[in-house]
Amino acid sequence: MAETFKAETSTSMALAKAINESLRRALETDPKVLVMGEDVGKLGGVFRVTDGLQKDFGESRVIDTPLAESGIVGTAIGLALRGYRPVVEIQFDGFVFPAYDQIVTQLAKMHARSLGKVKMPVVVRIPYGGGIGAVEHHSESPESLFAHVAGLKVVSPSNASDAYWMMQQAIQSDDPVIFFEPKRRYWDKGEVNTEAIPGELHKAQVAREGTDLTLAAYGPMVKLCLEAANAAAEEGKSLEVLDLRSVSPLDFDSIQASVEKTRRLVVVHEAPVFFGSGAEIAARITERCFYHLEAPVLRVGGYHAPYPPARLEEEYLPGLDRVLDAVDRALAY
Amino acid sequence: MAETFKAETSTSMALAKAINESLRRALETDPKVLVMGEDVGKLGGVFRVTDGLQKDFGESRVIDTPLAESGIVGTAIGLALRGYRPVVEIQFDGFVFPAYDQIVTQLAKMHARSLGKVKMPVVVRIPYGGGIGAVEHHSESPESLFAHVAGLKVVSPSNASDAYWMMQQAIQSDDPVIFFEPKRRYWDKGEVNTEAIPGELHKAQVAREGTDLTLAAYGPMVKLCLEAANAAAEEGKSLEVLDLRSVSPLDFDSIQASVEKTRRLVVVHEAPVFFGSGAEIAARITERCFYHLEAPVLRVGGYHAPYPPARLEEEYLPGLDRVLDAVDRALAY
Amino acid sequence: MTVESTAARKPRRSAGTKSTAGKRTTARNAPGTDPELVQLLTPEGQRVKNAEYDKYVAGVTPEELRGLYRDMVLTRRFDAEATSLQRQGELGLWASLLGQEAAQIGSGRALRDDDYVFPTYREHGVAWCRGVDPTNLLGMFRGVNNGGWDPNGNNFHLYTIVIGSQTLHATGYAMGIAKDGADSAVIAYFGDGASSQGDVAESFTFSAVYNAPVVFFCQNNQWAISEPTERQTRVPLYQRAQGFGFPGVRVDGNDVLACLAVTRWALERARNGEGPTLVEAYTYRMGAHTTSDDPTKYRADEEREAWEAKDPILRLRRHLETSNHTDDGFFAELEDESEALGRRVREAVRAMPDPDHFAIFENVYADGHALVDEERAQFAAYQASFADEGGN
Amino acid sequence: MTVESTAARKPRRSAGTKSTAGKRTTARNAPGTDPELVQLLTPEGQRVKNAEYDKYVAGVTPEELRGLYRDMVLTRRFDAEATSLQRQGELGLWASLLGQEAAQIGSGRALRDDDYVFPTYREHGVAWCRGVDPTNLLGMFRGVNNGGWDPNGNNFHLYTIVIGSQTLHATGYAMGIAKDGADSAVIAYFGDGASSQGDVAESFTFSAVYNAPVVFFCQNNQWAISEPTERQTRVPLYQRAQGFGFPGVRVDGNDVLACLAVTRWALERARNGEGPTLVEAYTYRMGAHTTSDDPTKYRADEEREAWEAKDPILRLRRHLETSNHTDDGFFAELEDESEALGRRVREAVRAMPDPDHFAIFENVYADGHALVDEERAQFAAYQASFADEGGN
Ligand SMILES: Cc1ncc(C[n+]2csc(CCOP(=O)(O)OP(=O)(O)O)c2C)c(N)n1
Ligand SMILES: Cc1ncc(C[n+]2csc(CCOP(=O)(O)OP(=O)(O)O)c2C)c(N)n1
Ligand SMILES: [Mg+2]
Ligand SMILES: [Mg+2]
Repeated sequence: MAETFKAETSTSMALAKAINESLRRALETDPKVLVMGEDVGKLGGVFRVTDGLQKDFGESRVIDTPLAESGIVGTAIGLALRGYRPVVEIQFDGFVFPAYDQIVTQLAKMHARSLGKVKMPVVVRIPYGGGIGAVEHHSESPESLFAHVAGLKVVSPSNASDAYWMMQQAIQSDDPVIFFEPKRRYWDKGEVNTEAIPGELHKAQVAREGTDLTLAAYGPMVKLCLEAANAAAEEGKSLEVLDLRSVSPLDFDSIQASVEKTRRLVVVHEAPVFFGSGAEIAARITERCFYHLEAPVLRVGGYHAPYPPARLEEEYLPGLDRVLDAVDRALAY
Repeated sequence: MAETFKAETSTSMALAKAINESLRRALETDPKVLVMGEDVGKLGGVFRVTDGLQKDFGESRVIDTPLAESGIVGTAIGLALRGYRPVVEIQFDGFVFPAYDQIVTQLAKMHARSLGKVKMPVVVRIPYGGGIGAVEHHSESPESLFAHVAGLKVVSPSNASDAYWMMQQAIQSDDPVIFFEPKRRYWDKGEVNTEAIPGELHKAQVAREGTDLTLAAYGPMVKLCLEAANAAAEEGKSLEVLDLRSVSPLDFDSIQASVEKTRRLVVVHEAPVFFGSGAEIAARITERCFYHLEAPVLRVGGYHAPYPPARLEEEYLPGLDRVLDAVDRALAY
Repeated sequence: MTVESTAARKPRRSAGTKSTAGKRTTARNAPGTDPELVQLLTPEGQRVKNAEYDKYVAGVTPEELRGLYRDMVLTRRFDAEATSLQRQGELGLWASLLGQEAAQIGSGRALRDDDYVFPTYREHGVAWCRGVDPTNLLGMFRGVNNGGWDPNGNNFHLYTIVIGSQTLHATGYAMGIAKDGADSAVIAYFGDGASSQGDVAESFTFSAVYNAPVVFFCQNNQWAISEPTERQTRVPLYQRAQGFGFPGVRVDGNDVLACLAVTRWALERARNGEGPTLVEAYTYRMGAHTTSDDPTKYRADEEREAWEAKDPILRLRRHLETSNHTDDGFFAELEDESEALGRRVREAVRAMPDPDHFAIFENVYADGHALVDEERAQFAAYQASFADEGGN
Repeated sequence: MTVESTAARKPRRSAGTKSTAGKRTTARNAPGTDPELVQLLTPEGQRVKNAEYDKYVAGVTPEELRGLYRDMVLTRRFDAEATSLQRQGELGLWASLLGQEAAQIGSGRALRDDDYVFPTYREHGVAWCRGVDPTNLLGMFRGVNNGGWDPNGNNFHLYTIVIGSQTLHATGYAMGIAKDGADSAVIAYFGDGASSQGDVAESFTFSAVYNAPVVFFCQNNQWAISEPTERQTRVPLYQRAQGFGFPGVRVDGNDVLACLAVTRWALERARNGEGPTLVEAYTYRMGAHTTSDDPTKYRADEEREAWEAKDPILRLRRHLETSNHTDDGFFAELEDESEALGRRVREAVRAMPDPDHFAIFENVYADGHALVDEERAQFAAYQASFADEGGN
């Protein structure tokens, strides 16, 4: 829901608060929904996303877990087998890897392995991305490593309204959903209409219309792309911004539709470019739009290097100038 | 070394045996080299790749480990810090994930984290890929999940000679190398010249010259591509086959040189196409060769589905017809 | 100024790997000689008293004993049939339970219907106890599916191949039982090799902290493929539990009665809200790891021979015979039943159809996925292109 | 026919999470009241006898005691300076060791130069003992590097943030020592929270099986961010070791002398080829988890106040004073030295330059990587394009 609603039921709230409200609603609506993770209880999570939930729903619904990510996801799988719908929190992007085996070999494959007999309605929440001046392992964007794995769905909202509704939909999904939360946008406010009927979870949305080039992004980079489109508009360039929202599946139809109009595409993400989402988008869109593209699909993202120390992250992360540079290069073809 | 040498020092041996000989040579040459893993000792590994090594080099050089992959890689890191050069075996592709955290957050990043003070000469051997009629988790191709991670090098030989020499080079490298062994080619024989001076580890090699289209592959798919090129030749089509050998780094220069000549590229791998190596190759080659390509880069690979039960793997894996179908589609542009 | 270490230099140690070599006997105490091993039937079939565990089998009738015997015999017959089907090329692989029948039947028969089982890939005997049709177990070994039965049909989860993973699923499931306020329990099977996996330790931690009603049932069959148990631990495995805050016990895994008793005790603890228990069933893998394995590479025949004397089926047969609980008719009928089972399994496997090609794309997701739809359609078109060429 | 379970239905359990609530006192025995807690100095500074461990500190001179005191005071001063530098915006984050000085100095001073340390992110006191320049520790918290010192310079590995990972590195390093036939030892630090990680359990398994000369030093500071130790275990953590086949001991982590003695004992075991040891230093995190944390959300002030009475520095000061091991001059000089250290650190941090932008591409690989070269070149061209616009 890139467009915001100003209905009676609409409130302005920060993205983190929108997720908090969405979790609250799920806990209220469905007694099978659980929230689990390190420090999600009294502390309310290190970003306060689960603030107040344990107080209101008790320790058996909002569960502080031992410090072991494989254990968190592994027991969530067991709880799902018992009929629960766990929403687990991984404290930071860089700490999902101890759980990677359970996610890839068990969570992702259980439905297929059981020939559909067993459902895996587990949401794995991961605050991700950089720009917050953190120490190592606290700023990564590992979405590629999940999108490549069949059986998982991977989404990332860019704004408060989407955060609220996509979380509702992720929890309702009978498939495991890796829910990447753009941590540097946690404090960004937006209108959330808790009555609006949301769009499909895996559909991209046009965040801004344009005619000369398409910028495709998701999560934290959507805001940057909107800023780039603003800046470009001052130079007389009309950029369309597509908020992809979902990384698996990718909404190629929407990207294709946009590219058939603009004929140029730049994909922006924080994750390293090498084997990143941009590669998959470029490959498939080039195949679909071979005769439409005036320029190769260009990619702006992280370098093939470990996420750098905080004082270098501005250089590492895509910024306004780097996006505009890619736009210029694409337009120069 | 796609070309084979028939020197005095050249012997015909199976790919698995070539790795065995290469490990033996490394153990003989450098007292710091260790071989570690589950069942690598008396049994010689489930594929006999380490056959006889423990007998000849003893239990303190060729080490049967507890059944814990994170422990295997984690202790190998510690051994490397102490000056050893461990070559660890992961028994099958699908069992690398318990070690994924140690590989991604520690092994890959230690050199950068220490500002170069600490080297990580660890080789992680992974028999990978399908086609052997195995049960679940024994036929996967997870190379994308390593190539995306900076700090790792990822290679895969396609023939016995390369297996021998690339292993020598991987062990000599001061960087961690994920060494994917094409398990279904373990029994394929080839000439190995143990005196030949090998080419660079991360350079692609032209396995067959051609003019109409380039087939790019690595590991188990090179043989298939050579077969496809043979079949196509009978129909009068001249296909160039590029054995990439290295997935990180990818030798884009060699691919580009080939594509500038043939103007068409099809990438073949067993791994799922979605977020696979083909995506990265397609994206970057399209950018580099935008005005040279007569057709979009096409990809042939696994589907976005868990590796299927053995009786379906023929349909799942790229086969001769699927490669030729892609060739026809590319030539039809 | 620093405080100097008082630890004086000592003679250099030999390489670390050697120092555990002498442990072999410690970890491999033969059953019966270990005072900590719970045993109710000696290898000769004699019933020995046990103050703690006798009460758990006090009510076992001769008929029930014959039932346990029948379970073990049929399980072994099924297992042998599967091994020979593999040799005939009908299966790609088989993981035999030969020698572990008592551990599996004893524990499996301790369960209630509402309990839930998380097996490894070798729990064919437990599956039998749960009422899973044995031919269902063969699908994954034949390569037609990755485990096709409905786990909720018999509260018997799918086989798990990634070593140790299922212990966490079991723990989570047990946490769910506790949340539901039910008094069911969960049993998680794993091997001696699996005990080294981090996941197993984490399942111990989670189950202890949440006091989850789960029984960890470790079949220590002395080998993890080619590695003896000393490569995994230098003390008996049942002792692992106490450091996590729950009891562990070692039972003679070739004694079906002892396995039944100890598992009942552990399940009772679970039902009473006393949390997890670790049971180490001390047994032996009489065959190869799987049909792909060659144990002559790594273990001596004598070891196997020594264990043959402790055979779980022979032991109960001797007990039945010396107790006059059976007549010849029983054994003869069972022989016939065995043969019939073998035949049924053989026929069922041979009749097992290959899956439809489109099965690749089925069940990847519960709610669908655009890419899977796209690839299915491409696959269909590609398949059709051959049909066109061939048929039209 | 099946054997029916004898376990009768029992009243329903309450939800699992509640049942451990009552364990709080067990796991949080106050130091001094636990018979299993090794203590050599009472909170009042009185030296108490200990038959087993006295010999490890028998030779400690008054000068050495003053040295330990000085180490703790200077470490605390450094830590306080770092906290205030964070408040001033000079650091992005700081993880304070406040309250854990005795555990770190006691264990750190037990080490020989050729021993090797694997710290978490909070071992500033151990770093001090190793002679690592404290300003080096601040680089990663300032965001100029991810841990810039040479681990081999002082045999002090880089800080590890992924909880538990370093225990495996320590084990591997210790396996290497054993292979080399050296008699050095390794010490691996980790927290109470970390004890739940699978990696830590695997390091216990590997070190036991290979009999590696490693001391696992767990600072149980009662909290893992907001979670009390009961969320990680329901029995004291030192007991974890025995199930892996090596001894564990709980030491008063606020008693520097006891920490010194127990660590020396454990190191001696390692040097003698007796393998791993687990030391649980029972202590308290007096401050927030890090400067980003707000402990008022989850813990009561009274708890902190109770622990203040057991302050490690105060305790040794009382001992020094009642033993007449010091004069006023010592404390005054130390005060000056502290201030000087604070000043030096402050100035060093403020002078710490931002890294060169190209540092992003440095050291990603030891032997280079074509893509890194390509991206570095693109980055250079991109940077240069601004220079052109601005400067030319
Ligand atoms: C994570 C993982 N690593 C390795 C393997 C390969 N593997 C299959 S069975 C096995 C040995 C298991 O030994 P144990 O746990 O004792 O069980 P057993 O086979 O004796 O019943 C190994 C190493 C695997 N399946 N999963
Ligand atoms: C794998 C992993 N998960 C989560 C975190 C986030 N985290 C950082 S410190 C911490 C608590 C650690 O507690 P403990 O081990 O007791 O050490 P202490 O901080 O008390 O010294 C957590 C959860 C992390 N760093 N690594
Ligand atoms: Mg075993
Ligand atoms: Mg702690």
